[in-house]
This record gives sequence, structure tokens and C-alpha cells, in this order.
Amino acid sequence: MSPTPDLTTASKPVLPEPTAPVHVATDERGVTAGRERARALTSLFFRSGAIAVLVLTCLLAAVFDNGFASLDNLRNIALASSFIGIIAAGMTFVIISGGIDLSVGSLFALGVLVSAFQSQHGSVAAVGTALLCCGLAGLLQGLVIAYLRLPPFIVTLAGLTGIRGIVYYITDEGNKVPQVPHKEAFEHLGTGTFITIGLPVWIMLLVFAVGWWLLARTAFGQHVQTIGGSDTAAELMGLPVRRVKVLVYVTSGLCAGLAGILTTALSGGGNEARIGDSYELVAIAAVVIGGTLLSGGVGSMLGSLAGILLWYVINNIVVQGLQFNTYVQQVVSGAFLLVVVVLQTQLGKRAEVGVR
Amino acid sequence: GDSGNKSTGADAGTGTTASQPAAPASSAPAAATSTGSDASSSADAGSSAAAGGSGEVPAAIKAAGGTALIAGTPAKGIEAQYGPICKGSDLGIGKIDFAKDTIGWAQSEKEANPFRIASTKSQVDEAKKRGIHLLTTNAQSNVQQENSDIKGMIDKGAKAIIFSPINSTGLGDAIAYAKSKHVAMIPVDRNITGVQGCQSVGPQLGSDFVLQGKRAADAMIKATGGKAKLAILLGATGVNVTDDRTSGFLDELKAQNASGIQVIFKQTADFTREKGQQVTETLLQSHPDVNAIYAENDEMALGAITALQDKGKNGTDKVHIVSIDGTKGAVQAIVDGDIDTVIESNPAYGPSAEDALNAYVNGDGYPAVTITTDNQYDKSNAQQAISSGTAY
Amino acid sequence: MSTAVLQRIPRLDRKAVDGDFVRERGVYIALVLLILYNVFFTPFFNRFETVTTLMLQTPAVLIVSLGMLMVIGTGGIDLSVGATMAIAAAVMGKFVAPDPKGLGLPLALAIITALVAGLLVGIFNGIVVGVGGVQPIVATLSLLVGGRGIALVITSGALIELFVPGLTKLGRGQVSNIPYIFLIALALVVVVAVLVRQTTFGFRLLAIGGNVRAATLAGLPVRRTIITVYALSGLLAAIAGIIATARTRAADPSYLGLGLELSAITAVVVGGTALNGGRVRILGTVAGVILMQLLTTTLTAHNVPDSATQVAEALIIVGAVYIQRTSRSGE
Amino acid sequence: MSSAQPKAPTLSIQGASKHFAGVVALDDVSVDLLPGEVHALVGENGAGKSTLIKLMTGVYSLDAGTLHYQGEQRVFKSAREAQQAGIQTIYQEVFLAPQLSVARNMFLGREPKRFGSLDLRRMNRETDEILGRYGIVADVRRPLGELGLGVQQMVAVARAVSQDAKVVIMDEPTSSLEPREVDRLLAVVGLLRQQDVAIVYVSHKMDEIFRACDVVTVLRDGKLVSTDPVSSMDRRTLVSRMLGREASDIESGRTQLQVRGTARSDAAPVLEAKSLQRKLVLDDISLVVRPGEIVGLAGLLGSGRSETAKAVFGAMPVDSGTVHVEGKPDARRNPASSIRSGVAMLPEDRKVEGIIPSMSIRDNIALAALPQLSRGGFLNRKKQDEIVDVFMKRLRIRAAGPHQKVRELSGGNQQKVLLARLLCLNPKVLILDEPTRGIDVGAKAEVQALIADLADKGLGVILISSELEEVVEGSDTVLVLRDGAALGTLFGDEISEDAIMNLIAGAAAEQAEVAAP
Ligand SMILES: Nc1ncnc2c1ncn2[C@@H]1O[C@H](COP(=O)(O)OP(=O)(O)OP(=O)(O)O)[C@@H](O)[C@H]1O
Ligand SMILES: Nc1ncnc2c1ncn2[C@@H]1O[C@H](COP(=O)(O)OP(=O)(O)OP(=O)(O)O)[C@@H](O)[C@H]1O
Ligand SMILES: O[C@@H]1[C@@H](O)[C@H](O)OC[C@H]1O
Ligand SMILES: [Mg+2]
Ligand SMILES: [Mg+2]
Repeated sequence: MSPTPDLTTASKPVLPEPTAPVHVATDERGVTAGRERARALTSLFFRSGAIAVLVLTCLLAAVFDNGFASLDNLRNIALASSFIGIIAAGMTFVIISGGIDLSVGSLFALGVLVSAFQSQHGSVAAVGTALLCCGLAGLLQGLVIAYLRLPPFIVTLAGLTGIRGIVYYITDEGNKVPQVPHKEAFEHLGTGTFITIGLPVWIMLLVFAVGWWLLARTAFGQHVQTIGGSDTAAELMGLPVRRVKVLVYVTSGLCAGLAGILTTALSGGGNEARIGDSYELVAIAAVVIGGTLLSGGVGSMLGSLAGILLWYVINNIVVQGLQFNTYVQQVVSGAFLLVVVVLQTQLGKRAEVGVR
Repeated sequence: GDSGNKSTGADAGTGTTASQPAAPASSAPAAATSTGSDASSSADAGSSAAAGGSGEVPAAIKAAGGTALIAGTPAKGIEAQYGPICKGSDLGIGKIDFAKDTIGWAQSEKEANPFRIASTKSQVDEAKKRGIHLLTTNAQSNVQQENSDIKGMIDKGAKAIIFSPINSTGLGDAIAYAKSKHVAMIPVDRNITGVQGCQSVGPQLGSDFVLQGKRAADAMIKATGGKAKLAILLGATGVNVTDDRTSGFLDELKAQNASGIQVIFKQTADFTREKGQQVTETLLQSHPDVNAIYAENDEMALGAITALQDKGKNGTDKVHIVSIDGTKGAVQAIVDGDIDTVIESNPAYGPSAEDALNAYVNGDGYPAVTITTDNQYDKSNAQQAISSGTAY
Repeated sequence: MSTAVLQRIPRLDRKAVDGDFVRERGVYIALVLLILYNVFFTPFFNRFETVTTLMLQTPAVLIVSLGMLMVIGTGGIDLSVGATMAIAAAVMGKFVAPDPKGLGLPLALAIITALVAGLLVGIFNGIVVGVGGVQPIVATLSLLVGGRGIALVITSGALIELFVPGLTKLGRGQVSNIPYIFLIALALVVVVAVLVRQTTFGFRLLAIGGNVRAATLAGLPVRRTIITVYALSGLLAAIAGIIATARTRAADPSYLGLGLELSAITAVVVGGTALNGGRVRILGTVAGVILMQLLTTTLTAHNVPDSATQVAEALIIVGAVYIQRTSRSGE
Repeated sequence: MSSAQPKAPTLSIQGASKHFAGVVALDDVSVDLLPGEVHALVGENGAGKSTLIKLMTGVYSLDAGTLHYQGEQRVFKSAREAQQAGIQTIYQEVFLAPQLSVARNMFLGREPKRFGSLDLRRMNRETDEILGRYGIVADVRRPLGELGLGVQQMVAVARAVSQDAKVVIMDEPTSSLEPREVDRLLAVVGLLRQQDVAIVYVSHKMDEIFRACDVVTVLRDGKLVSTDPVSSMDRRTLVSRMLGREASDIESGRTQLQVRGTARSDAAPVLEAKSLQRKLVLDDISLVVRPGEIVGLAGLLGSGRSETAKAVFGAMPVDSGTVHVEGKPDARRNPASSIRSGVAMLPEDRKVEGIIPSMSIRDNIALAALPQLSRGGFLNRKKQDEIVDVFMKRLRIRAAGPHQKVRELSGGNQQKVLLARLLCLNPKVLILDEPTRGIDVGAKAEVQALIADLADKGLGVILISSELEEVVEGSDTVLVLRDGAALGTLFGDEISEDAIMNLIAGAAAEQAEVAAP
């Protein structure tokens, strides 16, 4: 983006060497060093809170439920989580930027149906058009949020409704349920495997890897985090706040679209217009379980991955392992979610000890 | 393109009714009508719309993998059956020991209305009766959840899955997984389309939703004398049941030249009572001249009645109502004079599904598609249906 | 959601004074426009019945929105209100329904129990948020997921039909053409208005929404206030649940209040309350509820297909908030 | 300073006006910024300094007036545009990304890349170097927010200055800095001047103006009062222009606390904190405050002064230790219970911990004293209005009225609102963490006088200030801290800047040669 000036020369000839440090923010022996070590440790624990809970839950499930640890079951949990997982990856960016995207469930449906409709024109059309549509929808929302300065919650709430309306429209009020003509290469995206693990799972991992890189290792990622901390600050520092915000919603739209495409590819189409209903809540829950703060600024890609896996592991345990009736299943899922977020929050507080 | 549309559309209608003669043709002529008082009404519906000769396979059945009508007399409760005969061994499915093996039941929608409650209860009760170890799941209307529910039960060792598909399509993932694991799949209620013969799933048992719509239209014409300002309360958007019940109904109105029946209003009420009430309230406000309501399920009809009661407009003398499902509440409403006719959609697939499964994996096989018989209730048989417990 | 403290003054600020009129009244203007449209283009609209129907259809959402409004005032959000309605309905249904399905207890007792149930749900949320420090959206999400399950467990999954004269009367009784339930809603609007504007509780609620840390350091009872706010939200949701049940004459654990949390949030926001807390608009919320309900009614009346209805709703939401945006973006 | 032939201004703003709903923030102000000139901008709180700056940097749009930059008329539509054009600004509050590392902050918006990824190594290395030149040794990979406010402010300065700037604007850059850091900063300013950068320097500290600036512009009530060479000014005139009063009425503009430090009182302590301990944060801190006594906390940035204050107030949990107020132990130890027992605290970070931006001045003031200002749970607006009126007058809060939103006030006036909030609690002990931060000379004098006055009336005060002078002159007792531990206590006549610095230096031998200013 902007040229990188040589920072060292800008003020090189300048200051006389300070005789001694004016301010030492670290010292090797003293309290500060101890503080720092404690902080690093706790913050590691904090960041991996969801991972810890995930591992713990899996271990318990494996011990108490013999079917859980079977490779088939684990593979299927991974596959089931890959769709909303991809959505959650996009959502992580949105939430770190201080926003929220409630429209992802509808965008997902848009991706599902557009790709199914377009699959008769070939795989490239199926994938390309669906991504284009979802990206554009994300773009539109992003523009409204960034340029008209409307609150993301509202804009994407409208998106949730409006995009669903569009999905109904293109399916003739839900009456058309497009199928993928058989033997389309793109079906392989959904049904294919690599090292016995479904391609959607690999794609999800790839999305998370790219997401991690974007967040931690690119200017874009830094800008997203800064904006999430305070968009006024970001603006005053001269960051391209609006552009970044727009990009964040485009990213989220693309992720939701990709998840939809993979769903169509896996099922061979034939999904109803109401598919993806309330997926936004699952995606948000996953991100938050993963330790990302809804207030923005701070978040972790790996956490979101752990979060979505945790969600599906719990679902698997509650639905399959415990065999409660449906009502009790809901109660147990809710309770589980609560325990996880409370645990996560408490870990978070521990990690903050000494910072404030 | 065309393949994108559900194949059970309008064109399927004529075909489907071809199965209708099968019912009267059976030795127990009243299979469809034994409890249905008005034997002629359903027969009329069938004959009036019947087009192709018997033996021709309706498109919907074809889509569900049926290729030929199986001649002969179907058992009680069955309207028609279509071959080929599916055998589990063809898909490499081994025999099942019902005393030891596990079977899964995947419900698609919330067990909220009597239809779904009865549907699951029938499966659970039957399994208990036969001493079968049954796993159960409920996908809460989420197709991806149903896919993973089914796969999860297979992972848990289920040797067969009886399932109520959310929709006729969309379960490709679970079906492929079951196939790869040689697990028997028995869809009930809604059919799975796009399967060839018995190559993806085992025998299917279901109602004919288009026919239900036609019968509703027929009943509506009778009730209103062919003249009405009619509102339709549509089922959930995007579900083939809704589509089928709508197209069947409208086609039949056309087929019977019932131009006196004007459809003045068509809005979704999501198959739920509360929405049925809300939408009807608005209907009454904006179209006070409405005098007939076709509700695509009983819950919506009951919601509509509540709304009508609030305006003192309930009673078939003021507003005619025809609905589908055959739940106790709706049949009671016939007795109370609020509903004209209820077309049954019988959810009790427990016994028939277990029979079909047994024949499919352990016996000589079972027809690819079975259309079950649905009753029909009106003033003449409603009270009896309640006291005898036929209405669920 | 980030509370930027340094004011970003939009370029429009020169017109601030004249712009204010529209901004402050965006929701009312939209409402008037919609009414005018109906007066001219919707058949049978110009009858008193239209108003009655609206007065029957809005109370439940309105009452829930009042609770939501207070929660939003603290900078929180309550996703569990729909489930809470279902729980209250289920409890009431279970208590009042005759023997095979319920306990056949007196209606008054059933209602009180349902209210207590709602209150408990709210207190629970409040503790999780206020003491546990869990972010409101996920804290209440767990009850959105699990709460309906509780309701289903109570009724064993089925809808319970309630032919209880008292309840029916509550649902459709009227005093000179004004439904009881609307009067109840109005009374609650007044109560909430007094609570928020006149009491220390309301003051604290807004202070917490404005800046929790400052409120804590100023010695406000932050936890207690948060717990109370969520408790009230639960209580109001329970009242809404009872009213909705009285209207449908059935306790429906599966669908009662389903998705209502979003309707309530929409109404609050369309009514001009920002989600970041610290400010609430009570009358705006009332107008927001009426606007959204009337919009649905209008589109249904015109037999507009689902797809168009949803797109239209989306546009109205964005439009209404856009009109009012500047009063908010200053925060 | 300025060279022989007059230079063309780098940036010139003419006839600038700006008003916000109901407030004229700036009215027809013109200022020229010349290359190589340090231009001081002074005025009371709310005079319009920050507003003028924001008009120069595209944050606000001009209602009237023009802006010329490098000879061309320009309209900056955003801070970004101005920054790209070469105008670097350090805004009044520290506006960086606290959750990102120091190095990332340093390069935010102009990140060096390697193969598409951030070149973190280079960023860390260069940040280390840059900060080193400011005498800051810090782990640049640590989140900025974990460093004290002072370090953060230095990072902000370094960040702005390390870019290739034509204009550098500093809005109260020293408000969180301690004397040696101020020296550093002023050295940086000097170097920028040598490089022909045009500099705007806003400060309420007169010393700095006279030490570092060439020209001074005075604003009052949004209007331009004068622009003169600093050399032609004296402190008294400058202050009188700011306040709009006769020069003869003005004190020197230095600390207004009458030099205290008289004999130790023997009265029973009003507050007594014993062995406050918190792992890695506080190490066995004890302190005693007697009625009428002002206890200063001294120490370098991050020495634990604020944390001691919070621990005493119950705003931060401690592992062990007790606090007695008037001999009674406070078991609950939270802000509410402290307030109830008569202890009130002014937090250090006004923005984050102090004001409630969405509320009015009245409500912000009434906030803590709510129980006294209400009846049976209902607000008593009349009583509130009376009290608020008293304090707005007493502290001379400059606002459109009690109903103006606090977020619309200038920083200094926000601080006064907070003080008013505490005072209407009628506390026995007042803990003041940087009470005069960002407050103008006039107000500062008032606040200092107020503190002294309160103490004279028997109030116990704990005072924290990064201005050593303020602590030294204003305290009866000084507790010196380092790394969360007490180094010693100075009483009465023992209190001097040298004594404090010596204590600190003695505890850190390797820093002994750092001369106290
Ligand atoms: N966004 C705003 N809305 C309304 N009034 C504002 C706004 N920003 C500033 N003002 C008003 O404009 C006037 C000038 O404020 P400004 O921040 O420029 O003062 P300042 O000279 O920087 O004061 P300080 O020394 O306290 O920082 C003040 O009266 C302030 O209340
Ligand atoms: N070197 C440091 N390492 C880690 N954290 C620090 C450091 N310096 C300061 N902090 C943090 O900054 C905040 C303020 O620091 P503290 O209260 O110790 O300092 P202080 O003496 O009041 O100085 P200040 O003038 O910076 O407020 C605290 O939250 C503290 O944890
Ligand atoms: O009424 C039934 C409906 O609730 C279900 O979803 O599908 C079948 C219908 O008969
Ligand atoms: Mg300022
Ligand atoms: Mg401090």
C-alpha cells in the first residue's frame, strides 16, 4: 500500500546518545521481568483456553463413550464442522474489527443455491458465480457500514433478512431446488478426500491458515485489529479504515459463500432455500468460545478453529453419545456452551492478572 | 434447467393420480376409504384427474426410484407399490439381527406438532415392541444436521437407518456415507428423489403429497359448492411438501374447472399454529370477504380458527376450512363445526418401516416405493375417528 | 461496538440543527408514511378493526422490547427472551392445564409461577453476565439454545392447548375496543419509562452502558444493577409469553417466541436506540414495534411473496437507522 | 531560530471557523506555520486548540476558512490524507493500538514487507533503534498497552517523528511524561526544527513553551488573541492573555500549592493502609494519611503509584493487606465500599476510567453521590441541579450548560467534571491520580488551591503527579516508590526533588548517574 520510508534515516543524525536509559520497561532481574514472564505464560494459557477445553472434552468423551474416538466419528465431526468453520474464520475478522456479521447464514444459503444453479454451466461457473454473489453482498454491506457509518449489527441483521429474501426469490419462493448434474468436477470438492479426510476439512484448515497469516503477518491484519480497538484511533493514525472495514465484510461474505459451495458440492445440490438458518449464531459462538472478544481488537484464528470443533464435538457427544431425547439435548447443549464460555471467561481473567 | 426443478411438479400430478385407481382396485376397496366416510370423494378426486392408464409410473415415483407398478393387491394401509424390488444384499448390506444390532431413527423436524410427535412415537414404540435397540436423533429442520446425525449413528454402529428426510433432496452426503458403510437406509414420509432404482437407498415409504393437495381441492369444491373467495396458508418455504400440496390443490381446481373459487390470498404460515393465527388475522383485516381457507397442515388451520374465533367468524357456515394431516385437534374441530374436511397424512411408519427393513435386509426384498393410504375426515366420520383413536 | 470517545463529527454537522428534526423523529416519520400508504392503497385499512388487530399483535413484541431496551441500555443484549417466553408459557401451561397434560392448578397461581420462572431465567443471565463477566451475547446465547429445551422438557415436547376461560379473556378481552393486553403493554411502557428516567436504577443502568469501568470506580453497584436489568428482561419476556399464550390459547414450547429476540432488537434499534449502550429511547421503541408489525401486515395484506417481504423489511431497517444515524455516530 | 529572509509558511490556515451543535469551538482563526519554527498553541481548556489542530489534519472539516499547504490550497478529507501529505500528529490522548506490539505500532500504516508478509524482524530491530534514541529500552514485541502511559506517549512521539514529516503537530505530548522524558522530547523538537520541519506544540506547561518554542499563538474562547515571538513574551503576559485578565492579577503560573511540608500532625490517621501486597505488582506498601495531610506518591513511570492508589481504593484486588478508614477496617474492599467509608479516587485515565461520555455534565457529576441525590430510589433532580450548579461555578467548568454531553467538553473541563463528582461526595480522603493532567494554567492553579484548601479543612489527600514539582511543593509527606515497593518516606523539610531522585537512584545503582532535572 503505502511506500515504506526508511525510518532510520528520518531522524538519524539527531539525538545525542542518552547517557543511560531514561525509561527501562524491562529489566532482567526485577519485578518487571517476573511480571513479564507471568504475563507471557498466562496469556498463552488464555489464548489456548478453547484448545485446552477442546482437548479435555475429547479426552473425557473418549474415555466415557467408546464410539467417540473412532476414526470415522472424528472424521465426520471434522467434516461437519468444516462448513460453519469456514464461516467462523471470516467471522473472526469481522469480530476482531469490532463488527459482527449476522448475515452469514443467509449468505451461506446464497452460496449453496447459486452454486447449485450454476453447476449446470460447469464447475468454474458454479464456484465463481457463487463467490462473486456472496462477495458482492458482503461488499454492499461493508460499504454501508463503512461509508454510511451504520452499526454492523443492524446492517447485517437487515442482510440476514434481505439476502434470505433474495434466496427465496431465485428459488421461486423456495419451490426450485436445484441439483448438481452428476459427475461435475466440483462435486469432488465436497466429496473428495485426501489422506482419507474430506476435502472440505482441508479447505477449512487452509482458510484458517491463510486467515492466521493475514491476521498476524500482514498489514491488513494489523489494521483490522487496530480498527477493532478503536476506529477513531485507527483513523487518526491514518489507516485506511473504511477500506479495511469493507474488506472485512467481503472476506466474511466470501467465506460464507465458500462454505455454501462446499455444501452443494458435498450434497450434490438439492438444498432448500431455508438452509443455513441461524448459522450466524453458531459461527459467532465459535469465535467467542475461541477467545475473541466481541468488543473487538483482540482475537485468535486458532481459537476460532478450536471453538468450532468444540461446538461440533459437543453436538456429537450430546446427540450421539448421550442419546437424550431432543429436548434434553437442547438443554445439555446450552449448558455445555455456558460452561465453556464461563470457563473461557475465567481463564481470560486469569490471563489478565497484572495487566490492569 | 429442468433438472433443477423438483420433479414432483405439475407434470407429475397427472401421473401420480394414476396410482389412485390402485386403491379402489384393491380387493378391500375401501383401503383408502374404509375410514373415510365419503368413499366417492377420494375416488372422484382420483378419477377426475386420472390421465394415464394404470401401470404407468408417475414422475414423482420415478424420481424416487420406482420403475414399475407392482400389480396385485397391496396390503392394508398401502395404496400402491412400485418396483423394482430392493434387496439389501445388492448394496452389500448384510443381514441384521434385530435382537442384537442397533438401528437409527433420524427425525427431520422438531417434534413440535402432533404429526412429528406421532411420527417419532411410532418408530420408538415399534422398536420397543420388537426389542430393537434404537438410536434417535432430531435434526431440527437443519439439513446438514440431519446429514451428520445419520452419519453419526452409523459411526455408533447402526446397521440401518430409518429416516424422515427434511426434503426430497439434500441428504446426498449421508446417503453416500451409508452406502459406503453398507448400512440400510429406509426413508419414510417424504421421499428421496434422484435415486435410481434401489441403488442409493432402500425401500421408501411415503404419502403422495400432490394427491393430498388434490383431495383437499376436491373437498374444498364440495364444501363451497365451487364458489368461494379462498385463502391458502402455505407450509414452510422451500419444502417439497409445501410445493406438492400447493400444486396438487391448484391443479385440481383447474382440472375440475372450479373457476368460481378465487384464490385471493397466499401466504406462508410455516406449518405452525402461531403463524397460522397471525397470518389469518391479517387476512381477515385486509380481505374481510374471505370465506374459505385451505391450510396445508392442521396446525395452521387451528391457528386460523383461533383468529376466526376472535372475530366471531369461526364455523364452516362463515369460513370453510380444509386442511391436511389428520391430527386429533383438527378432527375435533370438524366435530366442533370449524373445519369441513381434513385429509390425512399418516405419520405412523414404525411398523411398516420395520417390516420393509426386515424384508429388505433379511428377506426377499421390498418394493422400491410404497405409497401409503391416507384417510380423510369430515362430519360423518370425525367423531368416530376421535373415539377410536385413528386421529393421532 | 467499540466506543470511540473522541467524537467523529460527520461532515453534515453544519446542518445539525435542521437535520435533528428528521433524525430524532425518523421512526415516527417512517411510521406516518407507512400509515398513509395503507390509508390510500390497502383495501379495508381504514377501519377501527385495523387498529384493534394491531393492538392485539404488538403487545408481546413490545413488552419483550422494553426489557431488551434496558439490557441494550447497559451495553448488553439478551438473546434468550424468545426462549424465556417459551419457558413461561410452558410453565403456565403445565400448571393450569387439566389432569392428563398438566396439574390443573388455578390460573393465578400458574401465572405467578410463570412470572417467577421468567424472573429466574433473567437473574441467571444477569449473574452470568454481571458476576461471571461473560459477554452478554454468548451468555444469553446459551439460554437461546438450551432454554427452549427446558420449555420442551416441561411440556414433554407437545403443545398444550388451554381452554381456560380466564386466559381466553385475557387474550381477547377488551375495554371499549381496547384489548386488555394492549393496556397491559401500555402500562408497562409507563413503568419502564419511569424506571429508566426517574429512578437511580435507571440512572445506573445508563451509566453502566456509557462506561462500565467508570461506573465501577464511581462506586455504583454494577453487578446488582446488571442482574436487575436482566431479571427485568426475563420478567417482561415471561409476561409476553403469558400474553402470547393467552392469544393463541395454547402453550407452544417449540414455536412461541421463536426468533422474537431479533424482532425485539430490530424494534429497539429502528426506534433510535444505539446498541452500544448508555442511551435508550422508549417512545421510539414503541414506534419501532408498531412500524415493524405494520410493515409485515402491509406486505401480507398485499399478498407480497416472502422473498419481496424480506427484502422490503431489510430496506426499511437500514433506511430507518440511516435517517437516525448521525445522532448516534457521534458516540 | 528564524533565518534572515522570511520563509514561506509550510502550512497556513486562514479564517478558520468551526462550530458544533450549540458551541462555537473556533471563530476566524488564522495561523501560519513556518519551516523550522516551533509554534506554540496555548489557551485555557476549551479554548479551541485541539479543534484547530483537527482542522489542520482533516479530522474535522472547516465551516469557514481556507488551508494552504506547501503553497497550495488543500482540503484534507481525512487524517490519512493529511498524514500522507506529510503532516504528522500526536493527538491529545494517546491514540495507538494498545493490543499490538510496540514495533507494530511504530510501523502501523506503513508496514515494511518481505514476500508479502510483514517484515517483523526489521520492524522490531528498527523500533528498538528508534526508541533507543529516545532513551527507551523496552521489549518492542510486547503489547503497547502493557507499558505505562508515559512510554506509550513516547512511542507515539517517536512514531510520528520517525516518518518523513513536513509538519509535526503535538497536542499536549508531555501530559504523561516525567521531567527527564520531557527533556528528551524537547531535544527531539529541537532536532526537528533543525531539519526545517514546522512544529505545532500545545502544552499547558509554561516552562516548556519558553524552553522550546519560537512563536506563541494564544487562543481564548475559540478566538485568536495574539501571535508573537516567544522571546517578546514573559510568563505573566502570556498567562494574562490566555485568561483574559490583567497581567498584574496573575501569579507566576507556577505551582499554586503553598509550600507545605510543615510539622507532622499527630492527629489519628484518617486512612491507614498496611502491607498491601499483590504478587508481581505491589510489594508490602503501607501508608498513613492524617486529616489535613497531603501524602504525595513519587516515583518514575510505572513505579506503581497508580496501582498503590487503586489498591487503597479497592479498585484492584490485593493478595494481602488491610485498609482502615478512621480506624475502621473495610472488609469488602471495593470502590463502592470505599466511597461509603469516605474515600474517593480520581482515576488516572480520564477517558477510560473516568467520564461517562454519553451522559451530561450534570449526570456525570451526580453519578457517585446518587444515593444522597435521590429519595426512595427516585432521582431528586432539583437537588442534583443545585449541587451541580455549585460545582460548575466553583470549578469554573466551561460548557454550554449542565446538560451538555461530557464527551463534547475539552479534556481539561472533563477533568474538572470528575473532580466535581468526587467533591460532592464530601469525602474524608481524596486520592488524586494526576489531578492536573491536561489542565490549563488557570484551572491548574485553581485545582491546586482547591486541594490545599480541602486539606486545610481537614481532608486527607493522596496525591500523584508526574510533575515532581507538584508533588514536592504540594505534599506534607512523600512516599517514594519503585517497582511496586516503597523506597522510603520523606517528611516535611526533607522533601525535595533531589531527595526523591536520590532515593530512587540509590535503589537502582546503575541509574545513579542520571541527574535529576
Ligand atoms: N465534538 C464536539 N462536539 C461539541 N463540542 C465540541 C466538540 N469538540 C470540541 N467541542 C467544544 O469545542 C471547544 C474547544 O474544544 P477543544 O478540544 O478544541 O479545546 P482545547 O483548547 O483543546 O482544550 P484542552 O486544553 O482542554 O484540550 C470546547 O468548548 C469543546 O467543548
Ligand atoms: N514496565 C512496565 N511493565 C509492565 N507494565 C507496566 C510497566 N509500567 C507500567 N505498567 C502498567 O502501566 C500501568 C500504570 O503503571 P503504574 O500504576 O505502575 O505506574 P505509575 O507509577 O502510576 O505511573 P504512570 O505515570 O505510568 O501511571 C499499570 O497498569 C502497570 O501495570
Ligand atoms: O404437517 C406436517 C408438517 O408439519 C411436516 O413438517 O411435514 C409434513 C406435514 O404433514
Ligand atoms: Mg485539547
Ligand atoms: Mg499512574
